[in-house]
Amino acid sequence: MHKNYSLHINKISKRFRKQLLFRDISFSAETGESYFITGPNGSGKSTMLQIIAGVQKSTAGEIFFSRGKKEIPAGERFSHFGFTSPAVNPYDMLTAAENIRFASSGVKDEQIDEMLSLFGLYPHRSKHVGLYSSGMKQRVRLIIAMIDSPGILLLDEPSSNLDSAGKDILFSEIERIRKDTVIVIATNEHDEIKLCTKGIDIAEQNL
Amino acid sequence: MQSRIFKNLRKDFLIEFRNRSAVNISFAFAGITTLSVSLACGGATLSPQIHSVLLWIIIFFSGMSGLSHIFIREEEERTSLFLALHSDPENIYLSKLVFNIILFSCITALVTPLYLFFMQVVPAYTVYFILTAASGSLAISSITTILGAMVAKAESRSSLFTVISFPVMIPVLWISIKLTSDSIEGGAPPELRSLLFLLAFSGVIISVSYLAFKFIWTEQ
Amino acid sequence: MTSNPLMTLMAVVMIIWFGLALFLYRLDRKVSKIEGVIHEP
Amino acid sequence: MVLYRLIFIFMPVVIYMAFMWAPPAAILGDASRILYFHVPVAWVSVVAFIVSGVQSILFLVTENRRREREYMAYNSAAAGMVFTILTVITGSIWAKLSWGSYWNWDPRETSIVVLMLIYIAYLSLYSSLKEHPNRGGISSVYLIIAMITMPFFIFIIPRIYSSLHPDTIINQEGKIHLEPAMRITLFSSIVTFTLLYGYIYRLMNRISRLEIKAEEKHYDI
Repeated sequence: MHKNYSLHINKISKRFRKQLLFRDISFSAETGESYFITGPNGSGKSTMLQIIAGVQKSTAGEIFFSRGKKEIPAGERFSHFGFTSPAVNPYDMLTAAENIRFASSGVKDEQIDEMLSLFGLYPHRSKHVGLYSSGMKQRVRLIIAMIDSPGILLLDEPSSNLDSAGKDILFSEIERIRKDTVIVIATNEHDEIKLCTKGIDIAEQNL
Repeated sequence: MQSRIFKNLRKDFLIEFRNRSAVNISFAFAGITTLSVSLACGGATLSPQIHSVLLWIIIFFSGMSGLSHIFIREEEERTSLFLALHSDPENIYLSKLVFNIILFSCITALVTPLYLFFMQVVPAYTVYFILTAASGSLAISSITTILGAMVAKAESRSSLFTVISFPVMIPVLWISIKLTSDSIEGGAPPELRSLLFLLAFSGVIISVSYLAFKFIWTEQ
Repeated sequence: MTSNPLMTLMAVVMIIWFGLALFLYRLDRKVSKIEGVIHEP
Repeated sequence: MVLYRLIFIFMPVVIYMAFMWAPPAAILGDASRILYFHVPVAWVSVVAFIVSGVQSILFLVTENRRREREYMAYNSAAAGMVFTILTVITGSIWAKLSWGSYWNWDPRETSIVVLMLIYIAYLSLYSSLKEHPNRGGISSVYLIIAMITMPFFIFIIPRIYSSLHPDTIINQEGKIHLEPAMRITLFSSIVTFTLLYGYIYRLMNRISRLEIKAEEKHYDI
């Protein structure tokens, strides 16, 4: 369904004002591969993912996205990836469906309903997200990342706050889409690492 | 691109409409300031210049209380990352600008008639007066949109917002005050060049902000 | 000398300037020294 | 740089020229000598403003030496702020001596106050962005926006106020007649103060560069 996407990270470093977070991280992943990034708390996993998503800038290094042979320019990346992170908060005053519609690019209502019922939120679809529990919010985040069936999926701690049923849904979804998608997961959970084909430990790379 | 702007606008209006407190407070602020000024003046006869100074001070502070809210809300509710992931900076800027222009036009449309009514002022040139109020509030909202985006990222926002807006807004306030007092007083014929000045000023600010917004919104 | 207020004023200004100049010069030297230390190795 | 060190010789000479060599002005007498300090300081505050605006634009446009540029824009504004305060003080003393009141919202006074407000706003914005990773970007955009409002003042000011301020530099029908000796003094004073600003600015930039270097050294190992 998708053309071959690939993602190349070349010697990315990030320094906040006073501290070095990580240095010279390189890896690459292609469609069909799932990649994990692990490391102790504060080692910069989330930052790494946000840099790949383009919402933060790296101090040094380059990132290449390509589809087939063609490189995707920085401005068009939005439409090619899905991103989720505990730092991405849906709007409290909107319902789940409205949040998803806001994030997606022209998805039909049936598709949204389908996703909502898949993640078990269909009964709550007309409630404001502000009234959701944190696990339900996490489900909304996951739907937002996956709704457009993006070629590249960046997941930052995807199973945080999820109960075991939620995790099962998430893992089966990942299984379903993994052969058409580049998946990058930043996590410390063993179950999630087991899903992946390869990965790095940021902290070890630093040494 | 346009659909993105409409989506952002729709979202902002939905949120503000459901959570009316912020908008209500800025309207209440505007109304109460107008009332208290007219109450304090208590039927004294003031010169046109004083009238226009008072009117624009009310408008300025009403703007200060309401216009930075649209960006601050994104930071306070920590939704700015969500927004940044799904829209280009340019679209975000344009949709917030349109929102602010609409909001501030409503505030001006509330304050000005109230002021005229309570202070019993009848402008000599009505059309000229309305045009001045409209283009003055356009200029104020175009400045405050970009400054609101800056202030949302900083600490101690609300007082900082007034501090950083004031110097940039002085030319607008001066010209608007002068034009308003002319239009209340009558006498000298309307000066279209100054009206054009206000429009040109908003145009320049909007185009520079459009270009520079991404430097504020995304990290450099 | 004391009879001319202009003269006194000039003396005061001169003294202020020399104080400032001394301060600036010492700062300059100090920065140069640290620059030497930092850039050398 | 040797050029900037010339101030150590120039400044005493200028002070001597201002107090002793230049003749007193026709109407104001010796009080007019404040001119030789007021005008250069005002000039420097405008120069510092332009420099920090240009540095801000460069910060946004160029890719390399970002942090250095951020500091350079800030340093110029910080130096400019001090000179602006000096301008306001010397200006209001002069206003008291020649027009009889410390402050009367003359166009020149107004424009220096606007400049001062911009500096204050910039510095407080900068300081309240303390730990923000995008401090340089945001404060640069603010300076640029403040800078583009400047031409509009040129349009407005003659419409709102009429001036009392003597046109000291162009001096055609000015109220103070500048004799050649006065003009030479004024000119050399302007040059010296610009050099002083340059010297201070360079010193500040060198310290900032050291700061950046030290930070990188400490954390990049």
